[in-house]
Amino acid sequence: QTLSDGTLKVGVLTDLSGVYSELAGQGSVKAAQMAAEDFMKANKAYAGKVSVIGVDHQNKADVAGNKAAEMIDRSNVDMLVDMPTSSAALAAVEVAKTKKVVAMVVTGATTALTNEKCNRYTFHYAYDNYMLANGTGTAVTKRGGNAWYIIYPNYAFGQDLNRQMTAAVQENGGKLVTPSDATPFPNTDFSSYLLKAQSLRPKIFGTMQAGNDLVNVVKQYNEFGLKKQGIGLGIGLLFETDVAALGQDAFAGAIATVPWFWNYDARSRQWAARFEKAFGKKPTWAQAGVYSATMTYLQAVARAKTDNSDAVVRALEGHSFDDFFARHATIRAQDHRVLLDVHTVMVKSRAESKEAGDIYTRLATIPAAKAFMPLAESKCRF
Amino acid sequence: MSTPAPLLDVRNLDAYYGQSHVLRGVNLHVQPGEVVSLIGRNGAGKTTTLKSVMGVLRSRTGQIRFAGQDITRLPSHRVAARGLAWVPEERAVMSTLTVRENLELPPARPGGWSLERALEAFPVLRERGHHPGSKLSGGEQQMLAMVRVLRAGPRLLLLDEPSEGLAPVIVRRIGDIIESLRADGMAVLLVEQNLRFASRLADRHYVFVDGQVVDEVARDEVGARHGDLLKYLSV
Amino acid sequence: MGAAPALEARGLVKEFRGFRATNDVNLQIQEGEIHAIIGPNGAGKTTLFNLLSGFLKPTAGEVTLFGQRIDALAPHEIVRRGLSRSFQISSVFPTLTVRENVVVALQAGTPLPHRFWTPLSRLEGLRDRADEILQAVGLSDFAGRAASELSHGEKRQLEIGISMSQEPRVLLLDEPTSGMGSEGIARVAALVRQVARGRTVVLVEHNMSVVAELADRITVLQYGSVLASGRYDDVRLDPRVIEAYLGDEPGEGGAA
Amino acid sequence: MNTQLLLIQVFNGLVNGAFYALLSLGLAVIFGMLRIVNFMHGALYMLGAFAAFALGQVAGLGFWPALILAPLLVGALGMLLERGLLSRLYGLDPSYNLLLTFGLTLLTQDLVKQVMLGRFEVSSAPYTTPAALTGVVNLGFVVFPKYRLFVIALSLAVCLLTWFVIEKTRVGSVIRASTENPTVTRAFGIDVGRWVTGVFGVGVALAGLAGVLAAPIYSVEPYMGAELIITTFAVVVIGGMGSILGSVVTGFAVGVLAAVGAAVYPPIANTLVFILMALVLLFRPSGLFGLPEGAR
Amino acid sequence: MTALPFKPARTDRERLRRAAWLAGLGLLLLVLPRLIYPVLALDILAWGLFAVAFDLLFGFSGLLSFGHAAFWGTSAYVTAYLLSHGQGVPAALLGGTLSALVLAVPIGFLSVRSAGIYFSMITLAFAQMLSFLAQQWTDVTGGENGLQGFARPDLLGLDFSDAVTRYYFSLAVFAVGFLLAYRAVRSPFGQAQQAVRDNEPRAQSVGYNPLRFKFTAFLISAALAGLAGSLYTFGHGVVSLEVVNWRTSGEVVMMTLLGGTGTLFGPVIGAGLVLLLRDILTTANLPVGIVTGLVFVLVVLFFRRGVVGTVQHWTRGRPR
Ligand SMILES: Nc1ncnc2c1ncn2[C@@H]1O[C@H](COP(=O)(O)OP(=O)(O)OP(=O)(O)O)[C@@H](O)[C@H]1O
Ligand SMILES: Nc1ncnc2c1ncn2[C@@H]1O[C@H](COP(=O)(O)OP(=O)(O)OP(=O)(O)O)[C@@H](O)[C@H]1O
Ligand SMILES: [Mg+2]
Ligand SMILES: [Mg+2]
Repeated sequence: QTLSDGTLKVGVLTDLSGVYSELAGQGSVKAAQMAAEDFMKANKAYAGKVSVIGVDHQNKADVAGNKAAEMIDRSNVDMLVDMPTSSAALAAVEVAKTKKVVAMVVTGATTALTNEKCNRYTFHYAYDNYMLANGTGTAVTKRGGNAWYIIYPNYAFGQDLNRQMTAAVQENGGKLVTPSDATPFPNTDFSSYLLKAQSLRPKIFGTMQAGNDLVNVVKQYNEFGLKKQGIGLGIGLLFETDVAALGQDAFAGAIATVPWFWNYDARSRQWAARFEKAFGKKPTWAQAGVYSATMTYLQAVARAKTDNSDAVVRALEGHSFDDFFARHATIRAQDHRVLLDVHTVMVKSRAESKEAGDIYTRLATIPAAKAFMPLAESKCRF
Repeated sequence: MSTPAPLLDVRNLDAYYGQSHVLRGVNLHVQPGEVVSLIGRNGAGKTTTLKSVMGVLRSRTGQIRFAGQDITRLPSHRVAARGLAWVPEERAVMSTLTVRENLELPPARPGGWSLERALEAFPVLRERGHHPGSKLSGGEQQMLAMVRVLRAGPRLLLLDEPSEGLAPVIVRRIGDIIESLRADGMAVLLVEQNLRFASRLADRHYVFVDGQVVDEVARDEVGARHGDLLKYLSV
Repeated sequence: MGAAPALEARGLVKEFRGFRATNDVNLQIQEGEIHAIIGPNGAGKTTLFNLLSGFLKPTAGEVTLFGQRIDALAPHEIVRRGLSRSFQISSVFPTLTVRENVVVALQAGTPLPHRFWTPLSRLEGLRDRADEILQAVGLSDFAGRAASELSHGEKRQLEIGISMSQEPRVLLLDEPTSGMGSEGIARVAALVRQVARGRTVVLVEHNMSVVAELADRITVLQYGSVLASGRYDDVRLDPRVIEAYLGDEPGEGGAA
Repeated sequence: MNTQLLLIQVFNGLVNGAFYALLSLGLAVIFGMLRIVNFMHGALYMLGAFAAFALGQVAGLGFWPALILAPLLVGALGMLLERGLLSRLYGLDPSYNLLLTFGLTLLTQDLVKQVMLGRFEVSSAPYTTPAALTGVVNLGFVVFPKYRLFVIALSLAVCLLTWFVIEKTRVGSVIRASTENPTVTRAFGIDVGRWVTGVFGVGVALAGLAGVLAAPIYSVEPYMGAELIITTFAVVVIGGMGSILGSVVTGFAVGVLAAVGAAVYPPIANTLVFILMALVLLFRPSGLFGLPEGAR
Repeated sequence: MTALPFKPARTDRERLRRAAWLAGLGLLLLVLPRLIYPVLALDILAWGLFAVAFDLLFGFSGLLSFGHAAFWGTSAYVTAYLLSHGQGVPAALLGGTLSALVLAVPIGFLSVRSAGIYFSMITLAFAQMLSFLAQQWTDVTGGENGLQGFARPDLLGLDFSDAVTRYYFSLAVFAVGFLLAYRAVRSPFGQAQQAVRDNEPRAQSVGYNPLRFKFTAFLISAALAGLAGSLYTFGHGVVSLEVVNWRTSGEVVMMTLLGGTGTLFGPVIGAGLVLLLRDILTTANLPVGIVTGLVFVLVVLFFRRGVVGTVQHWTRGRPR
């Protein structure tokens, strides 16, 4: 084994203070540390050689770029991981590209990472827009939710999500009762769309909003009593933290797609328990994803027997594996999309949950091969 | 013959603006019902004296007693509550308030002028009642500033150049008002440039030069010492 | 027909929400004249000045400066045509030093202020001129002080200094001697006399001795209208003027 | 656009307008009288919402007690801030007030976030409509949530009351005088400091009230006031600073206009307020109800 | 205004002091990339110039713009656009600067007619408008994905992929911008500016057109902010919505204040301090908002003169 400077250093570039700090944040750093320890335990040759640093990019693209460069130049980081928010992720992978360092984006969602902005050293783990919309659109429509009214925030992420969702609904025999409506972003008041939904009576009210906008939509969905009128809720992007922010009951019955949740099965539970013991909170899927991504990278180094990025990338490309997070996973060589099984879930009401943090009922699992954008559609050219 | 206790007694007053030392050891007093004037060239320290008494200028040393009590340390709203009122030289008519609101601004106290009486004194203020203060002419502002504080019924009135910018007829009216206030038992400490006006009203004059009281002239001496006074006022 | 008057107002009217502060004022001021405007408080003197100097737009009527209409111009444009004014309530630049107050006024008449690449040293000449002006208004000792630190009377002096530094062809002074002691009044009177050589001065004054001493002609305003106009000695005896303005004891107003 | 849709948007707009009105009224009271630009207003709105939540969690109080108590708490906090911090800046350029409250905004937002995370493990607060006001009313042309109608009515009432107290009593003139010339006002025997504190408290309490009212319908999170305050600033500029009533009228009017505008041409929704502002400024630099030039 | 007005150097001693400041600052900037990470040093230059531009308006005209991000951001985007469309670095910098200047014409026209806080709010609102626009106009701005990975073609043999090279090139540009600001302040124009700020009607009555002065100052300031914005893009190779966010406007205010309003040197130092603080916070695990907010509050309450202002205050003795 040859390590350029005798050590392997993982840089967790994340949001330690802003809106994504609950989703990722310190928990991501912890998860990466766990991965490093587990790896060293399993690979004695690397004992004492793997370390993790966590850096706050403050949700600013420029800081993300700067810190990525500085971590690489000054702290000799060999790999970057996590990177919430699209602009920060894109800025960081751009730097990683020029410095030839492997970057594994877990919490950044933009499909640009495996399309027009893809590069040889960047991998997209966990989720992306396509997978979210495709999963929910397919699952819900197949379950009979075949008449949709969709609203989406009018910015790139929302437009993208709307496009994918519409396609998914239509491919599965569903229809839109009216063309989707773009809502301002950010926005607090969604009453006019909810009133419109009230009069259109679709089976599913699809919301592509994220974060606070989503919380607003759902709050007002309940206020306007749409659920009582039999209009279901399909959500483009749902984090565990959103459910916590509004309370489970407000979301009860809503359907979304997630890459992972902690009580999916025994393997997941086992890891989640370890994480909770170490960190004090249940893991989010983002944190679990950071563990998995870090581990995947480290194992690639072990296989390649070097930390030379080109060699590691070769070891990663086409690699198939299966861990508690990434089921039936393959790393697509052509665009570096990490393919894994994803799950369509329905939020449980408080009464339905059996234990603390038990918020999802799994409706379906979409196999890795079908969950993500087909290679044929990818615009990625290395 | 024993003089009654002074209403206002200022001892050894020194005052500062930042580092510049403006008043040096000023001593003066005002008896109840007395009209006293401060005269002196521009920049001699007359206004500063009034501000110091009122507690508006805080950086000062010495002692200021009013009706036998030490008011040196009091904030100006407490000074006002004791029965002092001040009409500043820049008049300070509130531009965002109408004339009427301006008049009703100081808290009315027993013995103070009624709104009616104030409007009676200067009928033009009634006509302009709903105009914003800033739109009054210079002289109108002067009239307003003067009657405004009378609502609080002060025992001592500090007047800074009340005749400034007023037409001769109005100057005379102001003089009459001061006379009538005196008749009501109010004392007045008056700053004036207009010596003729001051000498008609004041019982005594303090002459200020460079922040010090250099002379005191009683009413009956004014005629004899007219020359001296003029000398103090010009170079 | 001689040359156009230095300053002329024709049918000037100013209404404030239905209230006529200036009511059909006609005024002709000849070049080189010292003209005093007197009148009771609130007669509309300052309003008239505001109309003449462009700070207010007349409701009706016109103003001409050496035959040219100026009533539609902004104040700074009127200044450039040679008419400058002082304010009844002192208006100075508080954070600038006394000298800079004057320098700023002096350089306004030059193209300098619009060149942001010109070094400040180009102002040296103006600084000397400023010192002369400060000498004339009696503020030499205060040149380096911030204007906000002046006493009331001192500010009045600076006010005049600023207005004079424009070297205007027509100078409007609004109560130049108010707030000044006898020394200041004498100085201002002398100054006005000196300035008036070859220039036109219009002043509002309540100090009758100053008016008597300086004015070639006077105009009396009342309720926004011209009550009387003419030589001081004639107007002084006009019973209407005595009643409205002077009161029955002539000479009461003004300083000692 | 048909009349029904128009009517619906008017109602939606009135709800938004109710919040604009309460907030811009608070801002106008504080600015118009104290010359303080309270950038913190949005953060205090947020605190109002969180106070309602906290009162429920900690003291078990429901919506109705919170509706009274939360604004009082926020008002009290505002008075403390005014006494302790803002009062140190009087006599300086008003910009410093803006800057101070800007800093306080950053501070408060993250402080709330940390406290929430520490105590409840989420930074947002779940809050639901009070039982008495859940459900919808059939207005004929539309089925509208009861609670929203309540918001419109209450905020209208509070705005009018505030306006009445300030414009029709001596309160207004004392405060304006204190702002314009504190030295002389004090010398009249008026304890300026106390008045200023009181008025600041009232203005801020209005923000707190808006916050409580918002809690059941909007996401309660630490940054909920950040964008809103900027829109409210625009509303205040449109209305002009001169008139208390103006801020209320403008608040509601802008709410309605923005809602109708957004329905006509959706992409404009977020910028409409600012476009309105630019237009108003072009024709009336001092705002619709502001005092015209020269009132300084 | 409590900002220390920029006094023209009257005595030799003051001239000397000024020269010392200039030399000190210059020296510091020359060695900066050796002291800290070069990309951070690049940031300090860009933000420093931005703060100087802001100070030109606030410190010297008394106009507190709370929307300067509009100019900085617009220029940043335009520069990125030009670079990614094959333009060279000089053309991109110039284009960015010009775009800010052009934008400043309507915004300035509408806003300088208002004073004080009104002005702040109006500029804030305009910037907000622009920020919504940037969000929607994804073709040019990349929306929330931002722009990155555009070329920075070599110029006269300078290889701009090297951060240190970029730094020294930027330093030259910075120097030009700074000197322009310096000149503008220490000129009759600067003094007239101060007069207008002090007392507008009086300034008008001696013959100044206040609007024209404020407008000119606004344009100069906006153009410099634009130049700074394009330096930022050039330095980073990244542009995101953050550049037009109101927080950016707030940040530049803080930098200026911290360094010393109306001192021109101060804002550069303030920018340095804020960026260093921000950099420390990336690894310090402290809540960013609380720390920055606290710094802001403390500076306003106890340290209004800022770093340079305070030092000047000491060395000069009594103010004025
Ligand atoms: N902007 C305005 N709005 C309403 N009324 C005004 C305005 N300006 C002046 N006035 C009124 O017009 C009248 C004339 O005012 P002006 O200031 O011209 O008087 P003046 O002759 O200069 O008096 P003084 O000698 O007291 O200075 C006054 O009664 C004043 O109240
Ligand atoms: N705010 C201030 N800061 C510094 N110095 C001041 C300030 N106000 C006044 N002074 C100075 O204090 C001295 C006394 O001023 P004061 O105002 O008491 O004079 P005054 O006798 O009232 O003169 P005037 O007749 O001109 O009003 C003057 O030399 C003046 O320059
Ligand atoms: Mg005085
Ligand atoms: Mg007048």
